[in-house]
Amino acid sequence: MSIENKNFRPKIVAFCCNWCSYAGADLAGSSRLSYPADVKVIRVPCSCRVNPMFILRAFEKGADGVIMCGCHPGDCHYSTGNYYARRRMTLLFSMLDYIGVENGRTRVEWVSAAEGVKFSDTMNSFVEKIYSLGENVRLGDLRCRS
Amino acid sequence: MSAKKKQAELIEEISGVNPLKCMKCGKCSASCPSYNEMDIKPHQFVSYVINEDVESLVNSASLWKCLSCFACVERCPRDVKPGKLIDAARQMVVRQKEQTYLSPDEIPELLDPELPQQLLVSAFRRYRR
Amino acid sequence: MQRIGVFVCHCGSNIAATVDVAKVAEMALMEPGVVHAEDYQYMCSEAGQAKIADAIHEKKLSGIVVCSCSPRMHEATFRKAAERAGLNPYMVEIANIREHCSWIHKDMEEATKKAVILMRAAVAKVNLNTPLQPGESRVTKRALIIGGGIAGIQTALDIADAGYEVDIVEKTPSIGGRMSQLDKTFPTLDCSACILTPKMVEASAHEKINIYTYSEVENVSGFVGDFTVDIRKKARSVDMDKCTGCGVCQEKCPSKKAPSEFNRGLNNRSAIYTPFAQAIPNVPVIDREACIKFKTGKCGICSKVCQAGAIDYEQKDEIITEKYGAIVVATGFDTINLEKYDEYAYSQSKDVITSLELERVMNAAGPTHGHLERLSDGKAPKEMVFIQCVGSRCADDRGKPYCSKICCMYTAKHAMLIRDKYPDVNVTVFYIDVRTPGKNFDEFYRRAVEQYGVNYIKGQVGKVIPQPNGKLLVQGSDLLDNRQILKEADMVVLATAIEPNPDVRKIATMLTASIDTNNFLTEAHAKLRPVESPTAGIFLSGVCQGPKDIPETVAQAGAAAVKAIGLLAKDKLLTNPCTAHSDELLCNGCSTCENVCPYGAITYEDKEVNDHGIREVRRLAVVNSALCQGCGACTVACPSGAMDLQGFSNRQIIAEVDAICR
Amino acid sequence: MQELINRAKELLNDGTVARVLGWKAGDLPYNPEPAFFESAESLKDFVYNGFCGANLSKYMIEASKLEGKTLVCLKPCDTYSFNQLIKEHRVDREKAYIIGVGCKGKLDIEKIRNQGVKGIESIEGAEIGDGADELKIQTIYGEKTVAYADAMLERCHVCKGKEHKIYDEEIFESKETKDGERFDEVSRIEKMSPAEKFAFFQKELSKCIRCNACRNVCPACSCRKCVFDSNKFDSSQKANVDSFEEKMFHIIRAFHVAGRCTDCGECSRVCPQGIPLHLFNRKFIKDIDELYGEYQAGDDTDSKAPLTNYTFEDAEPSIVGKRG
Amino acid sequence: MKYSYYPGCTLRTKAKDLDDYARASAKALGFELEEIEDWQCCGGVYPLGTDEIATKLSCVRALNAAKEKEQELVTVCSACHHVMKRVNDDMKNVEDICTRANNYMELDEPYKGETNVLHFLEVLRDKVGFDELKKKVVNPLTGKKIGAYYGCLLLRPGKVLNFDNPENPKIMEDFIRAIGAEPVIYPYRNECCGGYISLKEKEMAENMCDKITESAEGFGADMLITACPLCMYNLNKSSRREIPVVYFTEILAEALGVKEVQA
Repeated sequence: MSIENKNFRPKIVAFCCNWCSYAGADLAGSSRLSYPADVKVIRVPCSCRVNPMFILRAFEKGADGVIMCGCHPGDCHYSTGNYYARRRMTLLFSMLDYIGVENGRTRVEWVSAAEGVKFSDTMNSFVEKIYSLGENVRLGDLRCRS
Repeated sequence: MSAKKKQAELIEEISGVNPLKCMKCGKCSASCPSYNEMDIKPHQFVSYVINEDVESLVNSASLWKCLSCFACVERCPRDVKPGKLIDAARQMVVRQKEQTYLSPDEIPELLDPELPQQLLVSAFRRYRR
Repeated sequence: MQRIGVFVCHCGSNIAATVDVAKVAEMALMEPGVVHAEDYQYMCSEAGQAKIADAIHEKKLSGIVVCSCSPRMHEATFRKAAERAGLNPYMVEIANIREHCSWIHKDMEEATKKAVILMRAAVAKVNLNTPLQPGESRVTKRALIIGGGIAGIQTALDIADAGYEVDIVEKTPSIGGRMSQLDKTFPTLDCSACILTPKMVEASAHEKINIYTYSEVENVSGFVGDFTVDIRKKARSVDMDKCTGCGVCQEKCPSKKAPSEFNRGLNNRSAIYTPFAQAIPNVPVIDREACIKFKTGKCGICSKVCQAGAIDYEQKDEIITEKYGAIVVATGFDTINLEKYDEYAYSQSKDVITSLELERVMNAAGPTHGHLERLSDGKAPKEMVFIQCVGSRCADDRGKPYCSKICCMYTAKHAMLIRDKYPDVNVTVFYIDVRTPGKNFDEFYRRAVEQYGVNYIKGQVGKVIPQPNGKLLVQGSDLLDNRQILKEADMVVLATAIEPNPDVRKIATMLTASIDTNNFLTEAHAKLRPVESPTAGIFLSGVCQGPKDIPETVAQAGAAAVKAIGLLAKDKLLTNPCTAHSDELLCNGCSTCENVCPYGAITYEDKEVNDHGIREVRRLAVVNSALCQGCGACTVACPSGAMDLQGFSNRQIIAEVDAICR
Repeated sequence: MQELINRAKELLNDGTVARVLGWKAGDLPYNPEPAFFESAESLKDFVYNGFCGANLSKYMIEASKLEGKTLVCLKPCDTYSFNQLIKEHRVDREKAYIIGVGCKGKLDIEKIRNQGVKGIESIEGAEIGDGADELKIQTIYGEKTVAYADAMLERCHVCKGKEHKIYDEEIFESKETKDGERFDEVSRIEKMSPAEKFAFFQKELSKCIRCNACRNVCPACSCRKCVFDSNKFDSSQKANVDSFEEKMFHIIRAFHVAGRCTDCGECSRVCPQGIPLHLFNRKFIKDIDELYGEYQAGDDTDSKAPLTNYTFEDAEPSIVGKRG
Repeated sequence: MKYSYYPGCTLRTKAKDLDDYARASAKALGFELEEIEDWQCCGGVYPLGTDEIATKLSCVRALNAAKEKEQELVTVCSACHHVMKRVNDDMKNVEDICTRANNYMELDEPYKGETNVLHFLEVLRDKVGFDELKKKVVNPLTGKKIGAYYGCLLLRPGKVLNFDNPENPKIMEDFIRAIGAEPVIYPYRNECCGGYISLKEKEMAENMCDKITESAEGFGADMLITACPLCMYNLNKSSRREIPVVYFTEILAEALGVKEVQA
């Protein structure tokens, strides 16, 4: 297993909504709160723009973890977007868990524009989790041709 | 977890009440027909649970004065239901052996020929294990 | 294939100290579509922007990636720079290598690697960018105000003073709203009518304001800047032009048994009536349910006594269709129904009344002509008890979970007025908390206690017990003295919770304005956009948005007016081009997208399509780009992938994902 | 069955309907297939028996575009699909004359074969009028009997009920066939370790030949053009079979129909490889029931679907890890 | 119409009147009360801890017996009615209690709160109808001023019992009107009589009962009716006033002209 692989550097995709979480990530940056460079942020207008296909796509292309951040429920810039996102992600994550993909590889966190600390803490803990899980070998091909 | 905390959690579990919902309006105490007989008043029940002092609650006279008439339960605007808390406290007492408010010896003198079964049964449920 | 230029900013040493910017530029040249790459000290400076413009011209660039600070910082700057150089601004993407890279990483090699990946993702996205044009839509320079209370009147006056036409639609026969029912107002105790009536007159006399009373909004279509509204003018049975407002008809009307809405049903009115003496317009309406002529065909007295010949039994409802650029909702509130609070004996005793009823009792034009007396027997009370928070702050479905906000202050007002006018009447207030934030508010409440001797008891009342002798026994708590109180009272006044006018749900549906679980209209942003609905062009004024007192209502009414004026002042609206767009050939017409759109921007139309030679009429989703705000909820809900978001398309995001995971 | 044919003839003759959508006998006793009948005479081939498992709702999408009404035979479970299609504006209620046909459980030829019955010549006991207790099968090796329940499709063991959710008239009695719990199998998998789960699905899904039978039969998969066939989600040309959609096919498909799938079980019925595809859909249904309140797609035509709805207090996605 | 009938222990002994008159009236009104076999005492009070199961089982048995007969379950005693409805509510809505109770019961088919529990008064209101009852009255109690005494157990908790408005009930008043008498509405009609407290704290119960009877008399009541043997006992025993208290079934039987027949 790659857990022992010292050279393992995970690929981690973070979807951040433009209004809260992306701004929270910016704040983490301007506050110089570091987190591992393995995390790469993709900006979306709202967490409800994140299609489960994007997440599956990331895993298929070799991502080891995918995290989605949005405004706290109740604070969505578009009022209701994150409520839909919450249901979609809950069901998707549950399905991934069901087919045996380690639950730790997916996460949703609500990060406001003021929560730079939370953003950095979240990314640190998520990356740590992915390191502990090692390389993603299960979700490359769901049809599971070996 | 401390024993006190455990007791407080137990009482919340038995009663199904979340004492933190209370806004201290006092409508329970305003509704209680046994208010004047009670040492700890209905609106104070929640504080004893929150402060993890279930012992005082369990040893209070109020325990045996509450009629379970549900006036406080019906009217509580916060869905706290202090009557359920006191019921739960009473349960904690009667579930411990020997901890009963009514001993078999005192029953005969309390009886009167017209007394309905219902009274005895319900008193037993409340007073004894 | 795009021709992409990549510009890597040093940001002084902010980026360059941790990221090898030259290396990023060098790597960029290896990306597909990239024909130009350079790095520079400060890309956002004039010189930096000039470099971008030069490259656009020289290398005929079709797309730009700037590797710099956050797009939230300078995306607009670079887009404008590109636009000046003749490139569509939406062909510019930013790779955030400062906040998301150089500032949080220390190791140069690692940071450079990440910066390269972020650059690649941006390049991959730009490769799929298409030029976007903001749309334009026209603005009808006319505002509609729904509700003619103080909120609606104030908003109308402010908009009209700015020079725009305003229509007020009011459901009842007169404007004035709840405020016209109040006797005195806190914290100054001036008479409500004295400050409201001049505003009503001003509104009715204003050349830019047109008032439809006894009218309701029936249908709304269109969108920001261009709403079309149907207004139902209910048959008044009185000709507005002929009526002189002499009032003889009301005097002579033989049917005088209809409960007076204005006096909260505490007394009766005639079938032909104006709600109150200062009503505007001063033209009565016939309540057809109470009118003998309408019920039996006989009578017609009002018609006989009307010298102006204004009575018209044949009048019909009329539908007026009008266009508006902005709509302000000012539908106000009512008190909740008390049937679930029978422990307070409201339905059992006439002497238990709501605070709003007390306003009418205290008012000179009210059912008791302003004398404080019991409604059961007309006797003057000696003991009055006020109960606070009746139905407010309630966790179950009997009442409302929120604080009604105005009760603490009006109760202090009532208590003070009674103690002032009837010093021999004792006043007791049972309260849970006294909440008086506001200028001069706590001072006001303290005056009630200290100067007027109002007896405040902390504790709720459990039950009001009518006594055989006609008195009311109030059983309450005194939490501070830890005792249960039994107090005999002559009258009990309930500070009844307020709720949004029940009609607001219907109106919100027509406007596609969102509404919360308590039926209050939702604001676009709780903190930063408190007078706008998330639906563009809809503004909120007064209690329809949340409990508030008169000064707050007037302030918000003004704010709503300013927002509406800001919209009406524009000749055209530029719309955000990053909106959803449906591919007609893929659309199933299933309505899923419509169900998640918070703006009502998606409608369905039957359209003819040519699907690879097959011509047929299909039910298709159509996005109104003037309404769409670009959240993308619909794009994920769409099962066939027909719905996509411009500027953040599925393929663009997937290209970013691929670039990052490469 | 004759009763149904007679009624269909009546409706054709009096012009109420222009055609009949039902099942036509196949070349074998156990493979009837969906068919349109345009005339009274053509109804001679009409069959309705235990092997008429096919859900005809989806055919009504095309039939809704035709002139005149179509008589469609719907079993109780099919009516859910029809309702769902109405909700999604994919079929026109006015264009359908629905005969709710009774159902005594539908049969799975594989289950019969698995009991060692080979060389089938004829089958007795599968008619709707029969008691549905036992099948008498004439084979080239002689007569065999199989208990009806042992030959039933999986979905009939967890039947949603005998009620037609929508119909113009009803014909034939239905029989209660439910003898299992719908979510038992899902629960069993949920209890496995991640490695076991993965092994289970790897084994099942590796059988997939991407024939699209599941997608083609699914009434929820009614898109004019499937995302798997469009280039909306892929930046590259998708020539090779290892494309993204290819690899994630079943999970994406399940997600696309989540909240819309009525659990009609057609996907599993038609899979030539016998993959229990319903286990994906049912997992979503189970989660939706547990997290957002019980919801049965197709129960009605106007309720809000779980994925286009929300409450402020919805569970957070982290619940997935906490549930264990 | 046939209902399953759960009399409860008090009705077997001290409150025989309540039971006998109920049966006789039912017969006169054309419905039958079929007593459940081998019923056991409901316990008199709803089990106080939400975690108690064993104490709820006697009710579940009775409820299930009614379910098996596909009948609704009728009670007359306020206390049985109270306990029965609340246990049934648990079985219907509290999954944990339902599962655990069924684990004890070992029924062929688990009981999930399917039975509808009715108080005799609800049968009169919702099944027979007070208008219909009025037609069957042969001895209208004209001129009688009767106060209804509800007590707690019939009404609260309102959401579970769903019997009547707990703060301003009217079912008994409507009943009184139906049998030709005049109802007296007085505010203490839903206040507690002291309940079981009269066993040990006589004085408390006395104070409470006095308030009730004083209020009722103050508003002009000649007599009180109740559905609860314990209320009956307390009001008779603990109140220092003389106002007569009878079971509602007794005046019902009287109005229907079947009082003497059965007695």
